[in-house]
Amino acid sequence: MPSGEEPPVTNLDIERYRERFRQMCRIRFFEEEAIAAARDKLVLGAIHPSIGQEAVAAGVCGNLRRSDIILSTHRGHGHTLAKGAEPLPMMRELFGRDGGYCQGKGGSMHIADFSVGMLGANGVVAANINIAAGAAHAIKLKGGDEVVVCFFGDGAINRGPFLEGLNWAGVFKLPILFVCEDNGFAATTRTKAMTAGAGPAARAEALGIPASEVDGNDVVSVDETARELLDTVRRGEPRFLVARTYRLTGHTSSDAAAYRPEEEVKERWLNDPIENCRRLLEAAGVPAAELTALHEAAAAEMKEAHEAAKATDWPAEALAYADVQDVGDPRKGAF
Amino acid sequence: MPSGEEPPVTNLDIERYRERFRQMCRIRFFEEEAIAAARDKLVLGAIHPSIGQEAVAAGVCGNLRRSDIILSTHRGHGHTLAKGAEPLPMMRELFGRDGGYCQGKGGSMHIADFSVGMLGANGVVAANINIAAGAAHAIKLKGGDEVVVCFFGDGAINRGPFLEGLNWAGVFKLPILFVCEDNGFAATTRTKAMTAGAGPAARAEALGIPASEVDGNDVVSVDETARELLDTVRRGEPRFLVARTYRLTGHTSSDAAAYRPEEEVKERWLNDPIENCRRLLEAAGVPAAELTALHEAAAAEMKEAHEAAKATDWPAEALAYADVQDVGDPRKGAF
Amino acid sequence: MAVMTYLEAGKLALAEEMRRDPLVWAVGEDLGRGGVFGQYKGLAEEFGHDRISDAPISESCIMGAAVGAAMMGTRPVVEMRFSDFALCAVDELVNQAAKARYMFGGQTRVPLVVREPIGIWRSSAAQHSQSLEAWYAHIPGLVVVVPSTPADNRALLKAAIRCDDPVVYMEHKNLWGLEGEVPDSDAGVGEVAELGKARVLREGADVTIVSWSAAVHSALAAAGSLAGRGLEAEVVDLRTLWPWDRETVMASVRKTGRLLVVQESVSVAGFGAEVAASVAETLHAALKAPVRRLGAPRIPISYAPPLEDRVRVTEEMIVAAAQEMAAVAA
Amino acid sequence: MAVMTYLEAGKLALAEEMRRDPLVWAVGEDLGRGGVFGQYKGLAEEFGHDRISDAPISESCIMGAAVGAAMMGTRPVVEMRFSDFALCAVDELVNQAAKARYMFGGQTRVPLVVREPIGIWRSSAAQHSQSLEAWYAHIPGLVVVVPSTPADNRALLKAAIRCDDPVVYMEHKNLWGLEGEVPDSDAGVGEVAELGKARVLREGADVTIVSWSAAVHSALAAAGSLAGRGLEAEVVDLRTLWPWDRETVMASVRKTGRLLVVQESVSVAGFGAEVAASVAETLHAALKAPVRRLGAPRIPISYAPPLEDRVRVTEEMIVAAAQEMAAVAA
Ligand SMILES: Cc1ncc(C[n+]2csc(CCOP(=O)(O)OP(=O)(O)O)c2C)c(N)n1
Ligand SMILES: Cc1ncc(C[n+]2csc(CCOP(=O)(O)OP(=O)(O)O)c2C)c(N)n1
Ligand SMILES: [Mg+2]
Ligand SMILES: [Mg+2]
Repeated sequence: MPSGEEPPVTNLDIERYRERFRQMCRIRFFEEEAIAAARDKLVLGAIHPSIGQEAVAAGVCGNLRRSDIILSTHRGHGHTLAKGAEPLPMMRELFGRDGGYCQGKGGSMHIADFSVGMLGANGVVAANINIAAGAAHAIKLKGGDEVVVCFFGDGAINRGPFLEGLNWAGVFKLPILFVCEDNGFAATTRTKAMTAGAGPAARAEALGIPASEVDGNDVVSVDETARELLDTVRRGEPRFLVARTYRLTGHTSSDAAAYRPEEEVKERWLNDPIENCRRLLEAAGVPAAELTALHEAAAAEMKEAHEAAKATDWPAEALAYADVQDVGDPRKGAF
Repeated sequence: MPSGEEPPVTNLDIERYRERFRQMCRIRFFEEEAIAAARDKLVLGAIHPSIGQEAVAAGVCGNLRRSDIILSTHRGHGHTLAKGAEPLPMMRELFGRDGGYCQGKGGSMHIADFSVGMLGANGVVAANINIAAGAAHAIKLKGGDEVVVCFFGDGAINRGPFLEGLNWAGVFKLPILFVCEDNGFAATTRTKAMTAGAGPAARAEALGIPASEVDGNDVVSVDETARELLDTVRRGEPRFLVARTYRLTGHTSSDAAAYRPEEEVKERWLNDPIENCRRLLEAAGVPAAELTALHEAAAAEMKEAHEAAKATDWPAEALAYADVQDVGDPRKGAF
Repeated sequence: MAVMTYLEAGKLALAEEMRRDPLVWAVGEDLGRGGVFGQYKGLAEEFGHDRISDAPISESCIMGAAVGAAMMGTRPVVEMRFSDFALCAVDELVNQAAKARYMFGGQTRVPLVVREPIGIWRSSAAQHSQSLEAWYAHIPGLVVVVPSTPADNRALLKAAIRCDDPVVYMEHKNLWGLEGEVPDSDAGVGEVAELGKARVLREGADVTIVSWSAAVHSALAAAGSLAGRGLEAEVVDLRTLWPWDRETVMASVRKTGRLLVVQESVSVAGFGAEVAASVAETLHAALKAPVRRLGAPRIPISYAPPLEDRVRVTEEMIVAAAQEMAAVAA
Repeated sequence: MAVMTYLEAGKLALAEEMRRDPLVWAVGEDLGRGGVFGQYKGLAEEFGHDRISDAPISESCIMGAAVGAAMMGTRPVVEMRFSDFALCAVDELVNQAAKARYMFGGQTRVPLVVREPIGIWRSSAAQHSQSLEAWYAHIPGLVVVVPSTPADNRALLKAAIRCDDPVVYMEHKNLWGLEGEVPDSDAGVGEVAELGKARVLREGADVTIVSWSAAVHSALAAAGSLAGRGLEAEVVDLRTLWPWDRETVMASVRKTGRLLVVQESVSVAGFGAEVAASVAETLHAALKAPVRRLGAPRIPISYAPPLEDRVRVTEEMIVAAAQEMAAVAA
């Protein structure tokens, strides 16, 4: 909703979307700090910013309970924050520092916070789909009422696990919501060029999973659709959501994305989901200053995480040998 | 078409379907001989008879040129014969004898005759789908006008390569016909129970490959549909064919198939594709005696293959070390 | 003690563990009707189809879903049918199951058991006969178990199911019908094995034969023949390849001064290389003869018996190798 | 001679082979825009998008399609991006590509090259850093190539493309930027390597260091340090692991009496075990010290440098090991 001329929105749940706005700002600033830190070589491995896609993470995860589960991708900072993870241990993980969520062993592509049901980013495209199906399978076996949300990109729909995992969810009637973040690109390639057929939703439907599509840059649409779908999912039926969005930065923080025209990117910046939400809230009567304050608070929070992470030590070297396995533990010298 | 009361068919291409009838009889008797030989322990590994499914092999392959390519499955004797392979080297392969198509190295699940474009059965369900896509890719790269036919079962549609291979064929616009032989079973499991969504055709369509469905026990339907589809395929567009059929015997020659009711099987025997075709030809005026003669000739041909294979020696032991690889050839002692 | 087959012992182990722990479940193609070799026959009747679960032909998802289900606190036993088909699920096993606990800094564990029947068996040819245990021994995070007897198939499978690490559990297809004594359920000993302990199956002073899985039986037969020729072989069944019992092997070789590794799998870069190299590194000065490996040549496995037989390590080959090794010192 | 990087040398090799043989083509994700490391930059412009082909994120199909396309007479070069992702395509490589010629009784060949960038590089962590060359060396039918220098990346890649067998071609990510002299196209020698020939990079009488891929450079550096301490190390770069050049290694160890294998990959069941075991089997009596391996501990690769570093074999470790080995004889 890039235009500024909407009629005043009256029935918008202001509390709800103020919170979503705040969440999106947090995600944005977390990643901007991370990109800056990557430039300073504080972040070590590759990071994949989700700048421009924040409404999907915020819109979907806002509907989840702490006990619900998500599985994410290489582009997972937004999902992780929105599910309730703390920025400082996240940033420490990106910096490879002590107190990082994975003790510095994982980095951005393997970030996880099991305490809030975030079961991991993944360095292998689409691998999380089968794992998510299994997590939902376990919930069903144990008779719980939690749900699983599995995020993946439009490029992931060309890998076998997409078919296998969705079929599995359909066959076993599992409480899982698949969320395809369709940002039009898989690394440097326009996904459409390498994708036959009508796309993710059609594939899901053919696999027996009803699919919905939303404007992924409109946090209200994402939120409302996800809420509805998750109600169904919680009753034990898998569902599929396609969120059309755009990756405003490069594939990684060091990718200038020269493979797409500048005008395209410029135009897409006019559809920034955070600004869309700000306009909506303003139109609904929220004072601009209040939103600016939220925005600034988010910026400050993430700056602080950056600084604090930077000030943290490396993990103890001995950790390299910890948590490999119990039986045949390498610390027992059996190698 | 199990009923015997069809009106006399007048415009049936008698030559054509007499040939298909003959081919189906050959397949049937080849497999009956192989089953008998398996009972006598002459056939060594597992064999998967296609009894009841012959119309698919005969109907599709009857439309192919010698230079066209097929890829088959563990249940591939019918495809292989219908593509033009000889029964004796096939039987020898099943017996593990000298002069078998693979020199006794492959057996039933790896039978191949590259000289007629039969690029192999496969012991891994669905693995042939990607290989077939690649074969078609090579044809396109070389600018040939051959087509590729890839056979697989209804169980194969739940493996990742189904998605990846079909998407590949669609993206690169390859000359390939996918043929799904839907016999209702994957080993001892009713495929439906483990398959979500509307089935193979819907999945193919979602992947951008137009799909047709036929009665796979009616050789005329199979033949006519395949002919039409293959015309399109030869112009460089992938197509998908689902042939609904039934596996009249067990999954392997040693499977009594106790997991399905006797009545179901009995009823299905009334829809034997060979008898269906016989009735059609008789109704079109072909003398019963002529058909019986074709039937008996096929029986005799396969009996002879059986006897001749039995009388053949084992392959020379030295062959065990041949055709592994050129560089690092184990015969050069480098192990 | 009861006499039962290797297959029955495996089934008993699974049933006992499923009775003990409601979070144990099994999943794989055709399990509801007993599995491809009958290893699950009757279990769906006792435990229901949710816990003895059929699966689509989706090896990636069987393995990947097991990873997710294990991280969520259940204990899946995954059936791969033939170890060869596990090659359709290597990302799930190696990049996910094996690494999750470590990558996530110890936040989770992946207590799953992957049953992967291995080995040469009845003309099954190149895609249904492989033994790739060496691969998994090479992967940090995995435990690798290779039982050779009915008693071990019970005791090791129970241990594997109780293990909190991902375990690659390789039964040998040619052993399904092997009968042997298995301790009773209330025996209290021998019921659950300690993973990582080899077993000396036969003592001897002249040469140590280290083996695992089906090859153990050829090694034992060869030891019998050797005894008739005045050579006492000590036969060590490794039972698990990761961890492998260096202490037992080293103690034996320290005594005999000779190491012969006998494996069914391809010798080149096989697990026997690890054992032989480790012994050579550790006990060089104590060796009376060079270490030696017997294994398959680096060729795929054929269908026709005369060709298939060319990859087999036979009793005669073991006897001959041991005799040659003894002759070095003589 | 021209000076160029390892990356450029690989690109040159591919371009030259594509010019020579119209049936050579490359396929992988993002190749049209140069590939993930830029190894294909500019090639689509010269050869078109059919021959420098993009691919969907479908590793199984990239590999499987290459098998079919190879059987149909083309010569695909498959790009797997990171060798870790090739784990999504193991059935296609191991059950199909490696076995097709044999299983089908010699009716076909599968001349494909799988490029699998390996190794520890810039905090890439557990799923982007593995070196599993030992796996492929264990699989009959496969050729395994592990170049360590720009000149070799040209000469070996050209040889791999001309080879009629499936070749697993493992470039090391940490070597992309390494510069070195590469023979000119019309030099006539050194342009196309003979697969299976090791190279002695440095001669020495006291200890043989066998290595491959990036570890070769640590071995060379260590040899330099050792020379300063009066120990002459002979450094052998295997260059290919299957076939591996037993003759060159044995000749060297026969001379030095000491073998130290240096590998980046996990030591347990790594390819170093094959080399060490083979030398111990063959040259036991000629050894002045036990064979020895250096490799990574059996732990996944971490992200944080201090943890990541714990799996690295350093120059210092090599020096120390060689000195200890020399001390045995002293
Ligand atoms: C199996 C596998 N293949 C390739 C890659 C390399 N890779 C990382 S991200 C990416 C693009 C993924 O595109 P998409 O799924 O659309 O997610 P997005 O990056 O757009 O969020 C690729 C190809 C990988 N990580 N895993
Ligand atoms: C990847 C893989 N998984 C499992 C098997 C074992 N298997 C062989 S045939 C078969 C059933 C295949 O069913 P379908 O594709 O419908 O073919 P059909 O046997 O009915 O002709 C199974 C599960 C296999 N060969 N490969
Ligand atoms: Mg995308
Ligand atoms: Mg079927």
